[in-house]
Amino acid sequence: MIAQWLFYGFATLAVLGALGLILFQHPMNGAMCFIVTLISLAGLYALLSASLLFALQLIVYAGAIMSLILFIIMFLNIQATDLPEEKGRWTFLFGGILVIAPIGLFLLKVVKTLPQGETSIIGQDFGGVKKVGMVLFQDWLLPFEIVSILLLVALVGAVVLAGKKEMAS
Amino acid sequence: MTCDIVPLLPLGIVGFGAIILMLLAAFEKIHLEVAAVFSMGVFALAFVMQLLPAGPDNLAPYTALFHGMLVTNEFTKVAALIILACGFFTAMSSTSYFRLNSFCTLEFYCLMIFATFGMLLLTMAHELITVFISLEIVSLSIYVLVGYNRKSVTSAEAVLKYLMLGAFAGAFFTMGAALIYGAVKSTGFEAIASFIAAKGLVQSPALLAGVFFILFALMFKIAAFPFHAWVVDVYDGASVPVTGFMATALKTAIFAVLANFLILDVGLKDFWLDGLFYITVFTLFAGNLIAIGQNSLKRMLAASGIVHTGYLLIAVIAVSSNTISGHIILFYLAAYAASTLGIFAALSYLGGKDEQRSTFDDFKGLAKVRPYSAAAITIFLLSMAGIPPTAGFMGKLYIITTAFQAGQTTLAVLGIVSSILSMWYYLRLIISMYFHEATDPFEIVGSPFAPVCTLILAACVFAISLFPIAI
Amino acid sequence: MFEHVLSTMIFLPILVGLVLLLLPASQGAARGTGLVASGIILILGIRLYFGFSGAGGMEFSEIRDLLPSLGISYNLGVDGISLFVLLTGAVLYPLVFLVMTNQSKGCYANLLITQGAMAGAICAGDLVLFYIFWELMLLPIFFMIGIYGGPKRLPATIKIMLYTVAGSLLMLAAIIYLGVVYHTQFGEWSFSAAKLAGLELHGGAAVLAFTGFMLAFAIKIPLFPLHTWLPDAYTEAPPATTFVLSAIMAKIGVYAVIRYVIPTFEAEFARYALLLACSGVIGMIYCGIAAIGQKDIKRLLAFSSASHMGILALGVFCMNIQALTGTIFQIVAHATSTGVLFLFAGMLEERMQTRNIEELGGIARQAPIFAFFFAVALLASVGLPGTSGFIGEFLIILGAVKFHTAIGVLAGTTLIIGVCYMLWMFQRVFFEKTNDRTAGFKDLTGIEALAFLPVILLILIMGIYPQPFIAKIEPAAKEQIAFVRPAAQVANYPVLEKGHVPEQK
Amino acid sequence: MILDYLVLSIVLFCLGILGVISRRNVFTVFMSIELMLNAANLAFIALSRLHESMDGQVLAMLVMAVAAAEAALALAVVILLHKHTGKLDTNVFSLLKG
Amino acid sequence: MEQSAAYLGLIPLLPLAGATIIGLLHLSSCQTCKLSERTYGILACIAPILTFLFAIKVFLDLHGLPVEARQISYQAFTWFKVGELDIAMGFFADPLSSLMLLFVTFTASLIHIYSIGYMAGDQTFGKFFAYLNLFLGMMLILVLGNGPVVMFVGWEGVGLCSYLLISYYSEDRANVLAGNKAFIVNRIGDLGFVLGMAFLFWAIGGSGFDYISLKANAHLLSSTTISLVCLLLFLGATGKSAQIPLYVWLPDAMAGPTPVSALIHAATMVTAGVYMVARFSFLYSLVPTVGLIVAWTGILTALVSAIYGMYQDDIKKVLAYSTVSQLGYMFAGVGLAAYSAGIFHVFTHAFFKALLFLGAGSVIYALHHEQNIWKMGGLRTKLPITYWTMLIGALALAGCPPFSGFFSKDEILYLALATGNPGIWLIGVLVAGMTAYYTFRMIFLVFHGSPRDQGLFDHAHEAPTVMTVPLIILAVGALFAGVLNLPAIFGGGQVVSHWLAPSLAELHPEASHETEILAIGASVVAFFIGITIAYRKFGSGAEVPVFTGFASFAYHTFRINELYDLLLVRPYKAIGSAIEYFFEPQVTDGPVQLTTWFYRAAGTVFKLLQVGYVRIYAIYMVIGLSLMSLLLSQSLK
Repeated sequence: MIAQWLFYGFATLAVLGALGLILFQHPMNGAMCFIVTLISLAGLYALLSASLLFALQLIVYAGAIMSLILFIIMFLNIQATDLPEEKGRWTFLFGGILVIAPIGLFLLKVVKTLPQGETSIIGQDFGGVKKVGMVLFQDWLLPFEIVSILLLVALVGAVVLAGKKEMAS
Repeated sequence: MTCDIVPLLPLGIVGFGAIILMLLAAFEKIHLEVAAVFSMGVFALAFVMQLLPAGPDNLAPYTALFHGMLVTNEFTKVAALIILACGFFTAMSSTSYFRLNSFCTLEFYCLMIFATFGMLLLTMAHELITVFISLEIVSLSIYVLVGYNRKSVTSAEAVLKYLMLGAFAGAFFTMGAALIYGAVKSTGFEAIASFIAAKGLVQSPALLAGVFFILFALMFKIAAFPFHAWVVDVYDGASVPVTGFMATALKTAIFAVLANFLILDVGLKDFWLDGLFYITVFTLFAGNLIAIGQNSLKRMLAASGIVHTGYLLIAVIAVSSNTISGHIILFYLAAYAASTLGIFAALSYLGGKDEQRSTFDDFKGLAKVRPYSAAAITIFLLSMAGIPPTAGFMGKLYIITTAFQAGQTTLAVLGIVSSILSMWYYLRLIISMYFHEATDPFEIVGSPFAPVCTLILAACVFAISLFPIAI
Repeated sequence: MFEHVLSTMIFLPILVGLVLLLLPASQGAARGTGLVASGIILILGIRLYFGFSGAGGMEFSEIRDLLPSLGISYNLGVDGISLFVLLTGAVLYPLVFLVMTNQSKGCYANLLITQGAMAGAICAGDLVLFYIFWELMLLPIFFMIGIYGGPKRLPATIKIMLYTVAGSLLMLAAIIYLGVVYHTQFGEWSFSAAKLAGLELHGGAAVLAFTGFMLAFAIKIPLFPLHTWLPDAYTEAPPATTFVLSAIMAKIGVYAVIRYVIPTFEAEFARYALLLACSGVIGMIYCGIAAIGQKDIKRLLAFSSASHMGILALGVFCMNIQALTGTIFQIVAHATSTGVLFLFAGMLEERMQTRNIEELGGIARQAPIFAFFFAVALLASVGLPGTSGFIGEFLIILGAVKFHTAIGVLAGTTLIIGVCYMLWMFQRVFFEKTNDRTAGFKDLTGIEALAFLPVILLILIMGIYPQPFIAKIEPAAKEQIAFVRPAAQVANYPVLEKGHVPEQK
Repeated sequence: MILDYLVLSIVLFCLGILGVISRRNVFTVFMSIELMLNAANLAFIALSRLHESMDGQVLAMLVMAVAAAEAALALAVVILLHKHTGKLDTNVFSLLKG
Repeated sequence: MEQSAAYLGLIPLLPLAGATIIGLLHLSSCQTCKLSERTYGILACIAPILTFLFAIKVFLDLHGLPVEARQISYQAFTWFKVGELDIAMGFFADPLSSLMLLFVTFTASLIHIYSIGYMAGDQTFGKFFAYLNLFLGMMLILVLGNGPVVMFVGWEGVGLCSYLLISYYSEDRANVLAGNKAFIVNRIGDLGFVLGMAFLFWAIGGSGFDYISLKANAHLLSSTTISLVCLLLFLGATGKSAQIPLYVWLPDAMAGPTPVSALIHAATMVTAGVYMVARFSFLYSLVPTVGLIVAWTGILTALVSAIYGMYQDDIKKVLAYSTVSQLGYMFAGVGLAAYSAGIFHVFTHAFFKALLFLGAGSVIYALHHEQNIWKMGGLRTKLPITYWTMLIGALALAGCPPFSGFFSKDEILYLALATGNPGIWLIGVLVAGMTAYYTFRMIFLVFHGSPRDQGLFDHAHEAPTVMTVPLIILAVGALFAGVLNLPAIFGGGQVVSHWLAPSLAELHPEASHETEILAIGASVVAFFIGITIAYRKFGSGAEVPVFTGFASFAYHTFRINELYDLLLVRPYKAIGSAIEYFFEPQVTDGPVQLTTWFYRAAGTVFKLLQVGYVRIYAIYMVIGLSLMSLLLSQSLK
């Protein structure tokens, strides 16, 4: 039962955070809300017996990525005048809801057809570092390897795009 | 085990090449053209390696290690050849371009090779997350390439549009993969195929929805209607060699995935026929209608790229795994790649400093001053328009034949109609080049690479059309 | 060399043309090369004529596989029909190089390419091959009009190109459709015209495919109301191009209907023959009347050409041996007469710097030989007995009367309509008083006169003693008619029965 | 029960889409995309729990890595854009059109 | 049965060869050395004279044959043969064609000779004779052709030659226009001829399309077919022989040199229609109704043109209308199935009309190309030979007994009465009187009275011998030709009719002597009335009249030309311009332009959709996705 209540709590937080993200004018506020969402999600992962992912979500997402984003927001020193006016924001929001509704309803219809299952915590280190690590390095070696290439590309790319390196004249 | 290495050799060469170049980039003394030649060498070597006999069909190298996430066969092999050739010619023509436009650094080639690496992976990938990661490798490299000219606002705008929409579509891809995982309990193509064979697609809405989202992401990348709007702006904002590379190599890679996913391995196609039909028709016409209004060559070519996507989609709809196989798609891709790259190669040395010549009017009278270049461009345009005896004609012949054979008469006829419509803007450039007096001297500065490249590609246009006759 | 005579006739000019395009050459050298090349073709053509047995069926065939996976073959051959269309080009082409001295190098090269492509389209026995040549012959025309044409050439070029490409691409769809149907019916791929003729086609798809073919050819011929590209293109094109367009290329449209449409779509052809024949007749009258409203000599000739093409096309749709033979004969006859007229108009334009009929006059007095030749060609074009034009027109009208009385009667009006504008034009250009402009007109030189003489003689010979030609045409025409006759009877289309000829008592 | 998680995932996903199409602020847009990826991750993990296989978790991990890479690049682009105009408005960047 | 005679082919070939040789000589020498007129003249006269000799040979050969077998033919080569259509280039002579042949070559020879004098000093002397020879050659093909198609060659050929010769003085636009008119009007008739041939062919032509086979198979035809064919052929005849409604070209044809007029009116061209109807007598005799149409058309033409003739002031126009009028008689004759009478009138008419035209030419020559009779007068003394010969011609034309015209015309009028067509007869008599009036009006005005233009008169002089000799010969012919067919009532044997009988399918109506006498009497009375009025008014000089009312209307030929212009020519040209300026750019090209416009407009719309805002692009994508998911969820159920 506690898990149930926890789920609802986290879910509400996550949705509120997401709403905050898309409603707040200033990205800083949005980012803070988004962090709430991310942390709630981490909680949900824990509820789903994904302990490693719980940790990663907190460290990588809420920690690394979000602090990067926040850092950049601060770094750019965004003033209110830099922000877009977004006068028609509400029109777009409600229009957007109308447009998105079919997609959401379709997805809901779809997931209802999936088999139901319990969410109680599974023991035996399910979702733990060791087991997930075994799966990752045995079954998913190739994706894991190429992710490294991806990160390399991102690295080089970020350097090229944002770097201070003088351009060859 | 020994022969497993052969099909992966090109991949390895390209990967290593990229990393070596990345390391070399640290040394400031290395000249740009050296890097260009180096990357041409990498592509050429990989190309040659790719030609080596690769053993049995549908070989999954290192199955124990990779769990069948990579599969090579004749189809992937040819697709890889096209991609490598595109890379080679882009590198070749870019040297002239960067004589005139000075924003390049060594990382440019490095990223290009990385992108090629991703594309090669894409052709072989047989698992959704592998596809996703490969796609991201390709996309990320190309995002950077698009925005490479940091001084240019349009370039930045292009990368913004591409990155934002690309990531948006990528999110759908992951959601789709999640849904498929939910339905099938796996994301491997083989598992999906056997799941469908056992249960049927309609019985599992989650799978259906997952495939739907994944198709959307792929359709976005090939710019099918209504996901095409970005392509014109992005092509316009990117520098000429990048545009050429994107238009050809990337399209080839995505179509390889599409073919693998829809037809060859998973056999999902039949359910989507109706939907694809409408998408194809709209893609054909939207592309044409956008193209006629354009004044800029790059935008026109981008829009015509949408039309070619339409043709390729006809082929995707029409080919079935048991008859003529996916080679029609590849043939058309090769034909299209040769002509598109050719035009971009020509643009890269005719465009002038900072791409000052970009509209139809800027090329008025080119034939009077540079007859050979104009002739080559004409050949490329005619090939794109599908006029015999160019490669484009053979490609269209194959596609229309297959469409008729598959009973898609309407689609075949609409394809032809769109071909008629496309004459309008292809002819417009020819008319500009030939039927007006020259006002611009069209002086050529830069290395002879790009002109030579143009010439080779012009020859390729005919060679590709003669290729099926030769064998 | 002679076993590959057709290939030679196709590829020699194309290659020479391409080489000329690629290499820097002076205008004179280009003209000389063209003359030599077309001369060789002419010699080959004459040998072809005398080597042709005329027994019916294809001769000088060359067949080899081109693309076995789709059954596309390199299939050439001539029969009594194609022989004459082919020879028309071969005979007339050297004239262009002899007479048109002021064209530029590119124009000569393009002319050669066109010649080869046209020969290919005429000889092709494989539909895909035919399509390739068909498109190929348009390209040089496009460039010639666009680069070397008159002041309003741009719209004219775009129009002709889009119009004809639209037609031919739809034909491509139809061709491929036929190939696929053949594959499903016989289990093998083939695009050979002879094999496709054996297809059983039914229903709406067959009609659509038929439409695809007919559109392409109707645009090229051009049949009313698809002729609107013609006046502009003919007027704006350089003289040599106009000549090629009117004298040879338009005929290939008619020829292609006979060669490719009749055998394959016998039922559809029989069903729509009446409609198409009406279109031919209406076009003849419409363009004929339009010609009288013209002030530009080339435009007048363009409309006249369109008018005659209406009659020519009509001959095909009448589906009897007289009309069909007449059509094929008329293809040659009209090519020679109109060709000469356009060449002369081109010479007038070159020498007088005007095409306005009102600004000319009295040339007969200045240049009697020129006027005489012009008159002969003109008379042939209005179908005066004793010239080549009569035989064809007479046979077509005869056939048309059998096909449908009303159409026959209307077709007969060509006798009147043609003569009206032609005489009016002749009067304004050649008669009346000379003015400052025409006073300087020089008559044909000896060489020019000698160059035209064979064609003029041909016009007369074909009028006076046409039987040798007809004897070679008739067997082939019979073969084509044989396709239609059973179809028309079996399907019980009211076509052959409907010949409103007074029945015998 | 799993359904609840999936529904939440869908809600978040749709909110992400909404963010992308209704906002002009570059940061918000990129974070909305991250939100969508997170929604997908939630689905992965929920389904992993459903199937009681850890593949889903691994997949989520890989997606996270990709998201990180993407974020890095996105931020680089933001910096680039900011350098050019000092604005974060996507509508400012509409030089290429027509 | 038939005799083959290769020389038949030679007859048309000779003038054609002559034309070719002269033409080539002319063309090759026109720039540099001019050949002398004498050379051309001699060259030109060889062919007609030789053909005349051949014509005599034909006649003799035929004469030597038994009456029923009087046919000789020669088939040169297969002209064209397609399916059942088998046309030979063949020539054929029977009594009818031999008679035609005789007088055609005879008058043509004389006209050739005369032309040497008349055309002296012309710039393009050679060209003229080339045309003349060609004209003769075409006429001979027309006469000798063994079937309708070969006849059509000559038929169109004479049309062409008339065009060339009428517009001979091509510097003047009016002349060329006259030539155009002749050709075009003839072409209208030719359409009838061609269609007639086509119908005939599809009815019975399959088993041979020459006269002999057609005649043999004519019984297979239904009467509707025959009527149709005959009417169509008659349309051809009206064009060639200048009958209502296609006579308008003939008066304008006077624009050509006078010998040409003589050639057209006397020997060639206009008689072709009558000849053709006679040639097809085996068809016309089967459908009397059509014959009546022909006859009435003829006699009305005769009446109308006689009215015109009374008011003309151009000497050649008077003669031209008289020709039209006489042709009307001929058609009345052949229409009433009195073919031999019609042909006989052709025969006599050839003499006197050639004579009159050549005489008129002589006058014009003398007066330096003055053709207005109101500027002449009193020329009797200056041009005696011309006067006397023309007088003979005029008397013959006016039908004064015993001149040739009297007999031939009277024969027709008698037969009109005999076949029970008093209307035709009555008009015929009236026209006879009018003929006498306008003929002698001309004679009086030209030769009698006092000179009206002293300057012209003073310079007038008689023509050279080369011109007067033909006049005299023709005068003899005009005087005595009638004797050949003297009817029984005058004790004659109707030689011509009997000679022609095997060729023609003639009806021989029985009529009483009283009828015959009545006919003769009426004609004679009419003649005298006509000549008397003419003498009263013009015998001793008259002033230029001012035409008012009906006279003005008739002087302007009932404004028929203007009417045709208004009804046919102007609408035709107007439609031509309308097509060029309205239909072609707006209507026929309309769908094309509309398509292009639509295409461009759609292009603009799509261009506008490319707004450039990335968010909007995302919205497009989402809308697309949303619609598709809507459809998908429908299909899920």
